[in-house]
Amino acid sequence: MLKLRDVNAYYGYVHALKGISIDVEEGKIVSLLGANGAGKTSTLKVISRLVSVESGIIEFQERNIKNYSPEQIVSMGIVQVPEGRQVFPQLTVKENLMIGTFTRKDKDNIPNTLDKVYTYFPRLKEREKQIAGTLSGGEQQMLAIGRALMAKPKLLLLDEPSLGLAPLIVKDIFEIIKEINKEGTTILLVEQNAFQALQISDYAYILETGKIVHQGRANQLISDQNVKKAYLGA
Amino acid sequence: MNFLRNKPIQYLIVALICMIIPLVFKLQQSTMTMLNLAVIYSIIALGFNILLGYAGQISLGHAAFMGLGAYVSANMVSQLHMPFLLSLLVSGLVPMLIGLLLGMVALRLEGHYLAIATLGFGVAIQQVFKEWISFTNGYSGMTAKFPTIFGINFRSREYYFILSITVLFLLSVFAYNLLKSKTGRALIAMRDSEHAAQAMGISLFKYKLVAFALSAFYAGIAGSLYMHLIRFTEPNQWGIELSLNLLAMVVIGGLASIEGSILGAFFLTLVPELIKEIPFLQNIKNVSSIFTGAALILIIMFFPYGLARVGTQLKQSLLSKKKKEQLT
Amino acid sequence: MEILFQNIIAGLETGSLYALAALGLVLIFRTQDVINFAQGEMAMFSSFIALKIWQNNMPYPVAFIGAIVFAIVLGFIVERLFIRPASKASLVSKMIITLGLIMIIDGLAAAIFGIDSHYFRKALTFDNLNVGGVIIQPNALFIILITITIMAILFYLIRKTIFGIAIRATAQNETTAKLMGIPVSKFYSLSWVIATVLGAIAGVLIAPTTNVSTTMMMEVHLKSFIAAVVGGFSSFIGPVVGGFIIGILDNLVGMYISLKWKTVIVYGLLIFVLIVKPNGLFGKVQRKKV
Amino acid sequence: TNQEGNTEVTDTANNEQEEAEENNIELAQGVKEDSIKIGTVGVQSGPLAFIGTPYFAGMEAYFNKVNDNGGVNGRKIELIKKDDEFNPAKSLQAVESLIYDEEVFAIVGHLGTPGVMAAVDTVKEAGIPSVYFGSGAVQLTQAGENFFPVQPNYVYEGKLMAKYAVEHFKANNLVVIYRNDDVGRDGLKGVEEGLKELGKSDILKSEGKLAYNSGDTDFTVQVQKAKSLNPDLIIIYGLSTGTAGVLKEIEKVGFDVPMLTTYSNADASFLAIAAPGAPNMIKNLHVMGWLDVTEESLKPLNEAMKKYFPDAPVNAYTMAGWVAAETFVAGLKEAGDNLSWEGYIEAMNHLNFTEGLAPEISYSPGVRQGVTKMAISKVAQDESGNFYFELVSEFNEFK
Amino acid sequence: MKILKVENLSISFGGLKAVDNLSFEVEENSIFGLIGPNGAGKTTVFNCISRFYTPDEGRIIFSPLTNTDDGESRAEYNLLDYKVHEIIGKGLSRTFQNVLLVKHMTVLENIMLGEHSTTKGGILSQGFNLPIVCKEEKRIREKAFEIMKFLGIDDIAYQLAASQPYGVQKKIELGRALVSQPRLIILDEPAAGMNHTETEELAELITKIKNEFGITILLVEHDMGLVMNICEEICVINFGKKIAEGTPEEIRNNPVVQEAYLGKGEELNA
Ligand SMILES: Nc1ncnc2c1ncn2[C@@H]1O[C@H](COP(=O)(O)OP(=O)(O)OP(=O)(O)O)[C@@H](O)[C@H]1O
Ligand SMILES: Nc1ncnc2c1ncn2[C@@H]1O[C@H](COP(=O)(O)OP(=O)(O)OP(=O)(O)O)[C@@H](O)[C@H]1O
Ligand SMILES: CC(C)C[C@H](N)C(=O)O
Ligand SMILES: [Mg+2]
Ligand SMILES: [Mg+2]
Repeated sequence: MLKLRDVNAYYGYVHALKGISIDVEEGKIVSLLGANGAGKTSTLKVISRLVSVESGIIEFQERNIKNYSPEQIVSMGIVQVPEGRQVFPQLTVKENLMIGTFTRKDKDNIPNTLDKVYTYFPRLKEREKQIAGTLSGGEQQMLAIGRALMAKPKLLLLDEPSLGLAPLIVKDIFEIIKEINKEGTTILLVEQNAFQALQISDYAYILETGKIVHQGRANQLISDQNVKKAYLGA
Repeated sequence: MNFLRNKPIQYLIVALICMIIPLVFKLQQSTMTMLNLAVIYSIIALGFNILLGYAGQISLGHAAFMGLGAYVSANMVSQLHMPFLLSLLVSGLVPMLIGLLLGMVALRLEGHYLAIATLGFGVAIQQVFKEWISFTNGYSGMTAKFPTIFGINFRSREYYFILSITVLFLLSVFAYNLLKSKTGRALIAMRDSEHAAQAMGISLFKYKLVAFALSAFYAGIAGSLYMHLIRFTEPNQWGIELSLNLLAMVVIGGLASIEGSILGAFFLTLVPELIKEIPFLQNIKNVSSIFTGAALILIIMFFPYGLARVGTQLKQSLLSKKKKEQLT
Repeated sequence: MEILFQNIIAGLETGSLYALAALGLVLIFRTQDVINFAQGEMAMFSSFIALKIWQNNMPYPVAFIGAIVFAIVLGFIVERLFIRPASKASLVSKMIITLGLIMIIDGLAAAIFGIDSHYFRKALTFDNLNVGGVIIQPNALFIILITITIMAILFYLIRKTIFGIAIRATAQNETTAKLMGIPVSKFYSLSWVIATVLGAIAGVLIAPTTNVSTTMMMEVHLKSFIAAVVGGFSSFIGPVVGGFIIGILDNLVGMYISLKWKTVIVYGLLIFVLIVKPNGLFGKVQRKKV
Repeated sequence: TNQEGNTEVTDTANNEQEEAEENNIELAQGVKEDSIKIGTVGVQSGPLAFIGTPYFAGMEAYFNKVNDNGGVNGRKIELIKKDDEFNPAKSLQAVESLIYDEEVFAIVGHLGTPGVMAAVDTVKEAGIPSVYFGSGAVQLTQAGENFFPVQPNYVYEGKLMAKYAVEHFKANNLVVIYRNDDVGRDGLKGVEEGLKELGKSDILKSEGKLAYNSGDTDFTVQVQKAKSLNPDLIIIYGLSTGTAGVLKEIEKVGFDVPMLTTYSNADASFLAIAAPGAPNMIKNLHVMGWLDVTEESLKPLNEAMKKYFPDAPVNAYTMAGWVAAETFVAGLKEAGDNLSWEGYIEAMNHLNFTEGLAPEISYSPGVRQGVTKMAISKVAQDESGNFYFELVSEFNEFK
Repeated sequence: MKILKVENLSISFGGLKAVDNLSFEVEENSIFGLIGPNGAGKTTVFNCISRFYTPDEGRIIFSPLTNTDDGESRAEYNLLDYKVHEIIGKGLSRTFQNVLLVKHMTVLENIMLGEHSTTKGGILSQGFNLPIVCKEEKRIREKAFEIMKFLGIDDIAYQLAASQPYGVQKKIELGRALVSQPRLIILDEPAAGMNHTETEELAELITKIKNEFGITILLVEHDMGLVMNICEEICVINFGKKIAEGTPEEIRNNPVVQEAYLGKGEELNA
């Protein structure tokens, strides 16, 4: 469904991605793991076309999307939950969620999706009218995820969705990811919480300073002693 | 040659060279007047850059401070017969006190609201200039004389240039020292994140006042120097137009840059006049205004960090190109 | 009493001119966080277009529509040519771009249309109404009505529609807005176009009062800023009410306190209002969360 | 005020005088066998360009005409124009450039009070003749022997307005609506002084002095206040836009009262913007005038303008520029070949020029009053509905 | 000895009671954890302590040891009497949940900023670059480098803070809080965005800060591994109210906490 080949990207002269190749198959959950600064966020930004690529191929459903604009990417069904809960601080919770539906064609189904998001995150329903900037850190994170779900994406890019969430909710989040995946959304997941991420993933890539150093089926990586030591912690 | 890396020493060298050039090569008198003006605008731009570039506080009423300095100094020298140097200092201090008031306003307001409040402040002060006849002589305007310091009269434009460059030099060094130490860090922190600044013990109250007071001081000094160079002023000069010009100087010169303030001031003082001198453009109406506007826009498009950082910017883009080539 | 009402009615009329000019300003501010200093100059240019059409013996509505069509083009060009290429520049830099625009537009207007003032007709030329000694011009009512209508439309658009939410979101966080599929750059074009059209409407309606000239919008424009700030940039009702307040206040201070000092007093009041209500009368106060 | 400055200047002046005595045919700077270089400064860009542009055109039209007729004593006049954007500092810069860099013989028609005032000291110190100021500033009549103001200053015009108010309009209750800046305030001051000298101070009460600001668009307050005072004459001392605005408001409330305004508004372009907004009440309007604006005397100006600046309007500013040039050339003819600065000043001291647009311009040593005779015209309407000015009085002086 | 006492603290936003009559005390030279579900009011408590918010009710007493001429003595501050910027000078510094670094400054300058309140020299002496200013600059610079070495970020001293990866930014923030020589540091989710290895390093670092500098630490964190590992005492809040307090062991086994926050035991160690 999504194919990256030999992608290089720079910030000024910082070579952030050095020849990344990734495949995400339709209906799967794929994880992207690695230490701070490895280039995970940059990879997602490249896919969303926020960061320009120096060289390489990016294809989505067999179409070359290298020259697409971010909004075209979204209307093709790729939606990202950005790192660090980027909610719109002056909009209300409800308005933030509605923004998620901006590119949706099936306006009639929006109330359903909204109900669903509210059942995932009841706290959001309680705070429907609160200005998002005053939500607690975790509440904002829920909102950022909920907003992306409102778009009913084909491919969901999640950048550290569990950031700042309480343990119980983290558990819920991974359940939710599994659930929406079952309902047909393909997922590319960036997580620090590598162990849990691998448990729900089909396939995973491990990045280090802008290169892919390991990849494989998730259950294999979990049991790989080297990987475990280096990236997952004992 | 290590001392050459010291900024104040570099400033000194540049200042000396600038002072000598007109003494060696005889420039036209009107050119000298223009250069003097450019130096004077550099002073106010420098102060304004402390406010806008470093402290992140906007003001669209700064022309009023320059005007205030001009009037204070004209009154002190002509009416009260005070020595020029004392008047120069006082014409910085009086606006500084008013600047403190504006700083208080800034404590409550941000961004565009501050911009408009200061604009309103500027208009109100200008109106006071118009109505307070005993202090300003209203629209009839106020006259002044060439300054005398220790018996030396600065009537010659070349001497005046030495005077204004000296003041600019001293104020630049002061600004440089201040900005590279605690105060500078505090101002930048306040600009980038008020919350972080406060948590680090930076009093917004103190530093907003400091920024406004300092910039008003610089403006007042510039006003005094202006007054004794041109020897005439009237209220219409100290309005929004000058305040906006000032903003433009600082932005195209380079925010948060001492050199940028000076470059910007010279650019906006000299370029419109130079354009008028281009022979084949002279028949077009308003060329100067059209071209200056276009130049402003082009500079911002191509050098968004201002003239002062053109070098660094070019170097960086070259560097990144080179590095990329090496890597691929 | 009549004098009081006469002053208030006139203040409303003048105020709605400020308000009309302010609406375009606020629209661009709301979408891009930029203060467009050239709003007045752009309106002036459009007014000249209307004037030229009208002077060539075309009917008034044609002149009006001509100005609007021109404004659409002008807004589009300005955004594409000047604002978009500088998208990476800081907000103050963008303000300077609009300053540069003033110089260019002013210069061009003077070169093309000359520097003289021209008379331009009112939209409605019916006879004045006399309501108990207070004289009311139908045209004034028309202007007030147009202002309130435009305000209502903008209010609805921004508050209630998904487009409005998207516009506000874009102003708060452009990158994330793009990630949500909002065509940010189209929105920018559109808001410049609409704002320029609003300016043109304001200009054409103001022209009978100020005459058409390169300087026709100077004072109105300044006052429109103040109206926007007094009312608060964060709503569309604010600037309109702000405009009315300034128009009326100007007259009442002049009438009952001092004609000479009214500017100082009105600006002093403005600063006072801002200190008491730092986000304008209609702006929301927000406790910032750390 | 300027002690050191003055001594030095007299020094240089003395030197020049000595040189001139030694060598009688020493010409001043800017003068050549077949040409004479002069300079002018005025606003050509920005919001006030509407004044400076036609003003320069009027001046140039006259010089072109003179040059096309062979110049003055075989010398063609070369005019150097400087735009000061109405900024005093730039104006000073321009004057310095003219005196010291371009080395012109004289400055002619320096326009704009702030710029003129900023350059007064410099011009005085240099001793260069400066003829005609596009300024009504009263200080110029005392500025020095090398200053030759022409157009009436606003204070004087105000005085004369007071005289007309009393004698022509027989006013017993006067209201003055004035532009709250140098122009309007000087005018008001003149009216007050004039009334005082005529012993009629009581007809203008303090409530009757109504200021407006240059940018104002709403004149309700002024007109309402004026109306409530029930005056028998309103003096409107303002420039065109403001005056037109006041008229519009007067029309709106149907306030039927005679009005008198300044010479700045005495031209067709004013009527063009003011009349359509106040088609009825404008017929109550009178204007002061210092120029003879009969078709007859305007003919040379109109012809020259048609020839050299066919697209430019002919308005009060054009006429002012024309008079500036006329006056300078009149002095030049008077001076003959004695073209040192002293020679020119000397010649101007005996000038009595009556062939121009202004009825009479004369100077004598120590007297620099400029024009003192003015008349009033009333707005009238011809059969085809066009408005024009109709002279309704003689040219009178105050006293 | 208690270094911080929070007494009956309450604050509400509109109708919402974010903190509700909360009291807890922090023992000197310990690591104290404040945990609870999202939106429980933890950050709000921190904001009250650091005076960004003024509580509706309650008191906050801070009693650090201070060095005076005649040895150490214990001060007692009612924090509500002070303004935000005065807090750090009293010996209490903080980090933010959403890293707040000064974008346009280098790492070094950011850290030097932490020393603002301890740096001497007025505006004029800075402007004229008097010797005292030079000496102070040198002193705080050295101190900053010391801290950066301690945190292992001295090699990036001259790089811009903003272009550092998230984890490093958190470290810089920690350094900035540390350099002011506080007696108490409050940390809001220091481990967020860090992976397992990094979190372990952080745990070591925090313990080291406590042991080497004798600084007390008050910590908000959702990473239970970290909290259980290093905290000596834990206070759990929900809906602004305290629901439990005790040692990690007690908290882990507290059914109310499990119900509201942790979930079942086994999942915890995953
Ligand atoms: N705007 C930027 N300017 C310069 N360098 C950047 C920028 N953004 C990221 N980098 C650099 O690019 C590299 C990759 O960063 P990226 O954010 O993709 O890492 P990451 O794997 O997402 O890390 P983290 O776990 O901290 O989120 C890092 O070295 C970082 O310093
Ligand atoms: N300024 C405010 N206006 C309105 N509500 C607020 C404001 N600040 C906080 N809240 C609400 O108060 C509650 C407590 O927020 P707080 O940030 O303290 O939570 P927290 O415990 O830090 O949560 P998290 O772990 O998710 O960061 C939240 O529900 C939040 O939405
Ligand atoms: C009437 C103009 C010729 C003079 C101009 N108004 C001035 O201020 O001086
Ligand atoms: Mg990342
Ligand atoms: Mg929190």
